Amino acid sequence: MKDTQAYIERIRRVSRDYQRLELAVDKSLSSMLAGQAVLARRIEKDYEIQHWNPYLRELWFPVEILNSNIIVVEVPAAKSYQPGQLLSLLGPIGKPFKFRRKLRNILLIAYDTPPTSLLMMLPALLANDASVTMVLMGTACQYDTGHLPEEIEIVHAEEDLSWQDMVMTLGWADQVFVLVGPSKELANFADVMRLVRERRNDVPANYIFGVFQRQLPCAVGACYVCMLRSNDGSKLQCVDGPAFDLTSLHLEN
Amino acid sequence: MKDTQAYIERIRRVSRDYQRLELAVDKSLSSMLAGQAVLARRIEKDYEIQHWNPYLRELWFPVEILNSNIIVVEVPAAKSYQPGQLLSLLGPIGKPFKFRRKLRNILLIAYDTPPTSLLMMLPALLANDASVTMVLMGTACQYDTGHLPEEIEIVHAEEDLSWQDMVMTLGWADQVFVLVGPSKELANFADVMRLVRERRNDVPANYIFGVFQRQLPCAVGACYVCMLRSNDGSKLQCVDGPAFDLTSLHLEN
Amino acid sequence: MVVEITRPGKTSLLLSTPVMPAAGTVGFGDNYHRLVDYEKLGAIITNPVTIERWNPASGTRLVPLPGGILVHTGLPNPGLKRVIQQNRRVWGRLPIPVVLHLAGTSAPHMKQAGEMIDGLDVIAGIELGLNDDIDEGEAFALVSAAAAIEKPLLVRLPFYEAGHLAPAVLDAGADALVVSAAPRGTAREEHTGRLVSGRIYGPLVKPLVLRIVGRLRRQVPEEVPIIGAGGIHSPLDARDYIEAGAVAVQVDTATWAQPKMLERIARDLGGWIATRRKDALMDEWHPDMGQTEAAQRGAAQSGG
Amino acid sequence: MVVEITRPGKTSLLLSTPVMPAAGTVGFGDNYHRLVDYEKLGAIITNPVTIERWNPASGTRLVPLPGGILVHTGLPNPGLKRVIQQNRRVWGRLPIPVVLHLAGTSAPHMKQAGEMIDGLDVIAGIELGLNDDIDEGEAFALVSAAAAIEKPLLVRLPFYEAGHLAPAVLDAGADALVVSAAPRGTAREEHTGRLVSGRIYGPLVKPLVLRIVGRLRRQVPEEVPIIGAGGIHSPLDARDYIEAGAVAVQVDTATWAQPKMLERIARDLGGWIATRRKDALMDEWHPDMGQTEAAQRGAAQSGG
Ligand SMILES: Cc1cc2nc3c(=O)[nH]c(=O)nc-3n(C[C@H](O)[C@H](O)[C@H](O)COP(=O)(O)OP(=O)(O)OC[C@H]3O[C@@H](n4cnc5c(N)ncnc54)[C@H](O)[C@@H]3O)c2cc1C
Ligand SMILES: Cc1cc2nc3c(=O)[nH]c(=O)nc-3n(C[C@H](O)[C@H](O)[C@H](O)COP(=O)(O)OP(=O)(O)OC[C@H]3O[C@@H](n4cnc5c(N)ncnc54)[C@H](O)[C@@H]3O)c2cc1C
Ligand SMILES: Cc1cc2nc3c(=O)[nH]c(=O)nc-3n(C[C@H](O)[C@H](O)[C@H](O)COP(=O)(O)O)c2cc1C
Ligand SMILES: Cc1cc2nc3c(=O)[nH]c(=O)nc-3n(C[C@H](O)[C@H](O)[C@H](O)COP(=O)(O)O)c2cc1C
Ligand code: FES
Ligand code: FES
Repeated sequence: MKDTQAYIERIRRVSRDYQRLELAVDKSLSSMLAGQAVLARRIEKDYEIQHWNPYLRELWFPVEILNSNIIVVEVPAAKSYQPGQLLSLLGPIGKPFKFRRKLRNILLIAYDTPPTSLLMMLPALLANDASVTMVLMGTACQYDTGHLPEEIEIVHAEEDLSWQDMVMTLGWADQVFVLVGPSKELANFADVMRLVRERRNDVPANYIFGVFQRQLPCAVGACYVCMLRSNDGSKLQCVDGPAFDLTSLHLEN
Repeated sequence: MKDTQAYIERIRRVSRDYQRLELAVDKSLSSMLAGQAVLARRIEKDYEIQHWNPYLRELWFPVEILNSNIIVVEVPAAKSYQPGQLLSLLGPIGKPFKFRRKLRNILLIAYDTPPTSLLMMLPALLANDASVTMVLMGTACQYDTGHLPEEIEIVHAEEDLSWQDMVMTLGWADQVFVLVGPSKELANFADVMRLVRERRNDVPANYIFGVFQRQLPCAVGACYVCMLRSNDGSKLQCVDGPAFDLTSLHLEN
Repeated sequence: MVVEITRPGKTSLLLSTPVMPAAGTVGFGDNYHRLVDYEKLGAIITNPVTIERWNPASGTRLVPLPGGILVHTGLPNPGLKRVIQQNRRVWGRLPIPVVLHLAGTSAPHMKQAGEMIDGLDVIAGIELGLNDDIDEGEAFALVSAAAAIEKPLLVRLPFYEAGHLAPAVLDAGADALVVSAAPRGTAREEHTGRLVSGRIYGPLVKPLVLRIVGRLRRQVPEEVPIIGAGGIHSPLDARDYIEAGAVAVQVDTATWAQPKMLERIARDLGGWIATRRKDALMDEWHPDMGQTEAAQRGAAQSGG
Repeated sequence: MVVEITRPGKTSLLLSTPVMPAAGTVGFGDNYHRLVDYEKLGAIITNPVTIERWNPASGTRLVPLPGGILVHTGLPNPGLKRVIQQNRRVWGRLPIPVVLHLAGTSAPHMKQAGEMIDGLDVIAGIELGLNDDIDEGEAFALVSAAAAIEKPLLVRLPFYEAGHLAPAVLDAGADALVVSAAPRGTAREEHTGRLVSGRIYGPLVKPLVLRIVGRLRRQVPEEVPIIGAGGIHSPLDARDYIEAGAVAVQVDTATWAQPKMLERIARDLGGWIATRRKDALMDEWHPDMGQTEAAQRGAAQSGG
C-alpha cells in the first residue's frame, strides 16, 4: 500500500452510461490483481485538497492494466472529469481474488450494482480458456454490456432473481463471485444464497464468494468501519477482502 | 435584485494574471452601472449546489457590459473555469457610483487590490472626455495594466504611498475613488486620507470616496455583516455602498 | 395545512407552513421580498432586538471556513422602540405572522419590552434568545419576565446547554422551544491573523443539532412544541428535523448562500413543491422554480 | 524538542513532537506504518479498548455528510487481554510512546485494567474516554479508579460536557485533559432511510472545539496540560490549538482522508517541515514530501 499521485491521461466513453479513465500511475500500482482496488481523491495543482466534500475517497476497482504505468477504471459518464486532473491514490487495497487451480466455468453475479468491480479478472480468465457467465440482477440489468468481451455469456435475471438454465449454470460453475450494491449488501447476499441453496444440494466451501465494495474510510484495518463477522471471527473488507466465502459469513445483521 | 441563472459563454486571457469571463446573463443584469456588483456561485447541471465550499458567493464587479445579455468580469487566471459552467447570480447589488455633473479629471486609487472593481466606469468616462489617472499602491503595483484603455494615465506609487506630481494630481482631480483590499480596509482608507489631508488644505464632501469590496453574506441588508459607521449613522455596503464619502466615514477600528 | 407551534393555552401561534427563517438571517422587515415569496413561509423571525441600541461589533465579523462560516455581528440594532417605528408598517403588510426576536438581556428589559409590544397586533409572538453562559436560575428569571408579555413565547436555547436549560425554561412559561441557537466557535481570520469568536454556520451543524432535538423530544413533555434550527440546507434536512420530533423548522444561513432555498424548503414542507413534469427538459424546469413559473412554462410548452 | 503533556509529579509523559493520532483513527498497532513515518509523531493513541470483548455495531457504521462523516463502529475490540497479547511486540518496536485508550466503562474495570497494565513497560500512558452521558460523580469515581493505575493518565472529555466535567476529572487525578471527543450527532443514512446516531467528523468541528479549548484553558489551572483534538485538517489548524493554549494536538479522521496529513502536521509542529527550495519546480516538490524524499530530489537535481 502506498500513497501516490496520478493523473487522468485519457478519457474514453465506453457505453451510454459509463466512461473509462486511463490513469497514469506510480508503477507500484501496475502489479495490481483482480480484486484489489485503490482509494482515489481529486487533488489540485498544489497537491492540496481544495474542499472536503466528498470527505472520503472513492473506491475504484481497476478494470484493466494497460502497461507498467497505466491503469483503467470505469466510472459513470454522468460525472465530469478532465484529462490532466491530478489524483491522490491509496493502494493497492485488499487481497486478490483466489481462483481454483483448474477453473473451467466461472459464474459472476452482479446484483443491484454495475459489474465493474468484477471486470478486471476477465482477460486472464479468457486467456486461460475459462468460460464466463455473467448474471445481472435487479438494477444491474440496466448495465449496457456492449463493450465487454464477446466471449462472455450475459444473462439478465428475472424480477424473482431466477434465470433460464439456472440450475444448470449453478451446477456447472466451479466458482461463483457475487457482487452487490451498497444499499442492502448483507440482505442481497442472503437472497442469492437462498437461491443457490434451493438449487444445489450442497454448497461447498470456497465455491461462492461475496464481493464487498463498501466505502472504506481508512483502508488499512484501523477504523473498523468495514468489519464483518464470520465463522472464523471478525474480518475486514479492506485487509482480508473484498471477497469472502459466503458459506462462512454471518449475513443476518 | 434578482436571483438568476447564467453561464460562462467565453473565456479570454487578458494579462499574465487575469482572465475575463463573458457571462450570458438574464437581461435584468444588462442595465447594471459602474459600482454595482453581482454575487456569484457555480452550480451544476441540475441547478444544485454540489458542495458548500466556498460557502458564500463571490462578489464580482463587472468590468464591461457587451450587450443586453453579456456581462464581463475579470478574475484571476490561476482559477480554472470552463465555458458552459452554470452560475447562480444575485444582483444587481448596491448603488451606482455618483459622478459630478461636470467631471473633467478623475483620480482612481487602488491600494493592495487589483483595480478591477473600478474598471467598469472607464468607457463612459473616456467617451465623455474626462481624463483619468489611476494610481496603483502597495500590492496593486503588481497589476499588469496592458489591457486597459491607452487614454488612462497609470501611476505606480512609491513604498511610502507618494507619487510624482502628487499634489498636482490631487488638486486637479474633481473626484477621487479609492479602492482597498480586504485585509486592512479601514486602515488603508485612513492611510490615503492622511496622505490627501497632508497635500490639500480642505477635503470637501463628495470629493473622495472609499469603495468597499467586502464579502457580502446576504447582500440585501439583512445580516449586518457589512455595516459601517458614519456621521450619518450606520451604513450598509450592500445597500448604501459600495462607495462612501471618506470624509464622513468612521475609519478608526 | 395549519401547524400550531406553541403549547395549547394562553394565546397560541398558528402557521400555515412549518418553515421560517432563523433570527438574524433575514433582517427586521422584508429585506428578502424580491427574492423569496413570503406567502410561502410560515412566519418571519426578526433579527435580534434589544431595548437599548446595540452597535455593530468592531473588528472581524465574518470568517470563511471549510464548508461554513463564522459570523460575529454583535447583533446591531437601533433599540426596540426604533425597530418598531421603522418596521411596523412593513409588518402589517406581510402576509404571515411576525415573531420578534428579543435578545435575553435582563428581566427589567423584558418588562420594558412588554410595555412596548403588548398592544401591538402586528407582532404575533416573541422569540427570546438566551445567552450562551446563562445558568438555570438566570434563565428561569428571564423567561418568567418574558412570559408576562401577552404574546406566545418561543425560547431559543443555546447549543451546548439546551438539555440543561430546557426544564427551567419550560417551568418559567415558555410556549415552545427553538433548538438551538448556532453553536459558538473560534476561528483564525486570515487577514489579521487573529483568533476570533462567533457563531458557526454550515451543513455540518445539522447532524449535531438534530441529535439534540431528538434527545430533547424524548426529554420534555409531548405537548411542548420543538422548533428545529441548525444547519438546514435542503428540504431533506428540514424533513429530518420533523422526523426527529420538531413541529417546525428555522432555516439559517442557507438563505444567504442560496436565497431561493428558504422558499424551496417552505414549499416542500408546505406541500407546494413545483413538481417536474415527467417529460420536462432540463432547461424547462429547475428545483428553485415556483408554482407560477412552472405554470407559465407549462402553458408556453403546451401552446408551442 | 521535548513536550511534557502531563502534570508534573507522578510519572510524566514526554513527547518529542506535540502531535499524535486520536483514539480510534489508526488502529491498535502500527496499521499506518507504510503510509506514515511513526518517528515523526509524538505518540500513538490506540483504538479504544474495553476489558470484555466488544462486537462491532450492527447496521450503518458510516454516513457521508457534506464536508464530513458520521461514524458509529461500536468500538469493536477483542478485550484488553487479547489486545495486549496481539500488539505488545509491535508496541515494543514502535519508536514512540504508546498510549492505551481505555473506554471508561466502570471503576472495577479500571482496577482490572491496572492489574494487566501496571508492569507493562510498552504502555507509556493511559487515555481514558468518558461516555457522553456521564455525570460529575460518576466521572470522579471512574477517573479516581483509573488514576490508581501506575501510568500517566490523560482523560478525554465529551464534547458537550467538557466544561462541566473538567473540575471533577482533575480533582480525581487526571494528569492531562484531552479536549474533546468527537461530538455525537444524528444523520439520515441514504440507503436505509433511517436516522442513525454516531460521532461527527469534519473540518467544521474545529472552530467548535477550538473555542472549548480556549475557554477551558482560562478555566483550569495553568499547570494542567490540555491536548487539543477536533477537526484538525492542516498544520494551521493544529497551530491554532497551540495558540489557544493546548500543549499538543490529536489529529482525527483527516488521517483517513489524506494519510500523509498526519505526518505533515507532525513535521510542521515538530520543526521537520520539508521546505520548498526557492527554485524548485512544481513537480519537484509537494507539501507531503518528507525530508528523505526532499533530500533525494535535491541531490538528483544538483547531480543532473
Ligand atoms: C447591556 C449590554 C450591552 C451589550 N452591547 C453589545 C453591543 O453593542 N455589541 C456587542 O457585540 N455585544 C454587546 N453585548 C454582548 C457582550 O458584549 C458579549 O456577549 C460578550 O462580549 C462576548 O461573549 P461571547 O458570548 O462572545 O463569549 P465567547 O464566545 O466565549 O468568547 C469570550 C472571549 O474569549 C475569546 N476566546 C474564546 N475562545 C478563544 C480561544 N480558543 N482562543 C482565544 N480566545 C478565545 C473570545 O474572542 C472572546 O473575547 C452587550 C451585552 C450587554 C449586557
Ligand atoms: C458492558 C457494556 C458493553 C457494551 N458493549 C457494546 C458493544 O459491544 N457494542 C456497542 O456498540 N456498544 C456497546 N456498549 C455501549 C452502548 O451500547 C452505547 O453507549 C449506547 O447504546 C448508545 O448510546 P449513544 O451514546 O449512542 O447515545 P445517543 O447518541 O444519544 O443515542 C441514543 C439513541 O437515540 C437515538 N437517537 C438519537 N438522536 C435521535 C434523533 N434525533 N432522532 C431519532 N433517534 C435518535 C440513537 O439512534 C440511539 O439509539 C456497551 C456498553 C456497556 C456498558
Ligand atoms: C446579557 C446578554 C444577553 C444575550 N442575549 C442574547 C440573545 O438573546 N440572543 C443571542 O443570539 N445572543 C445573545 N447574547 C450574546 C451576545 O449578543 C453576543 O455578543 C452576540 O451573540 C455576538 O454577536 P454574534 O451572535 O453575531 O456573534 C447575549 C449576551 C449577553 C451578554
Ligand atoms: C459505560 C460506557 C462507557 C463508554 N466509554 C466510552 C469511551 O471511553 N470512549 C468512547 O469513545 N466512547 C465511550 N462510550 C460510548 C460507547 O462506546 C458508544 O457506544 C460508542 O462510542 C459508539 O461507537 P462510536 O463511537 O463508533 O459511535 C461509552 C459508553 C458506555 C455505555
Ligand atoms: S476501512 Fe478502516 S478498517 Fe477497513
Ligand atoms: S451583506 Fe448582509 S447586510 Fe450587507
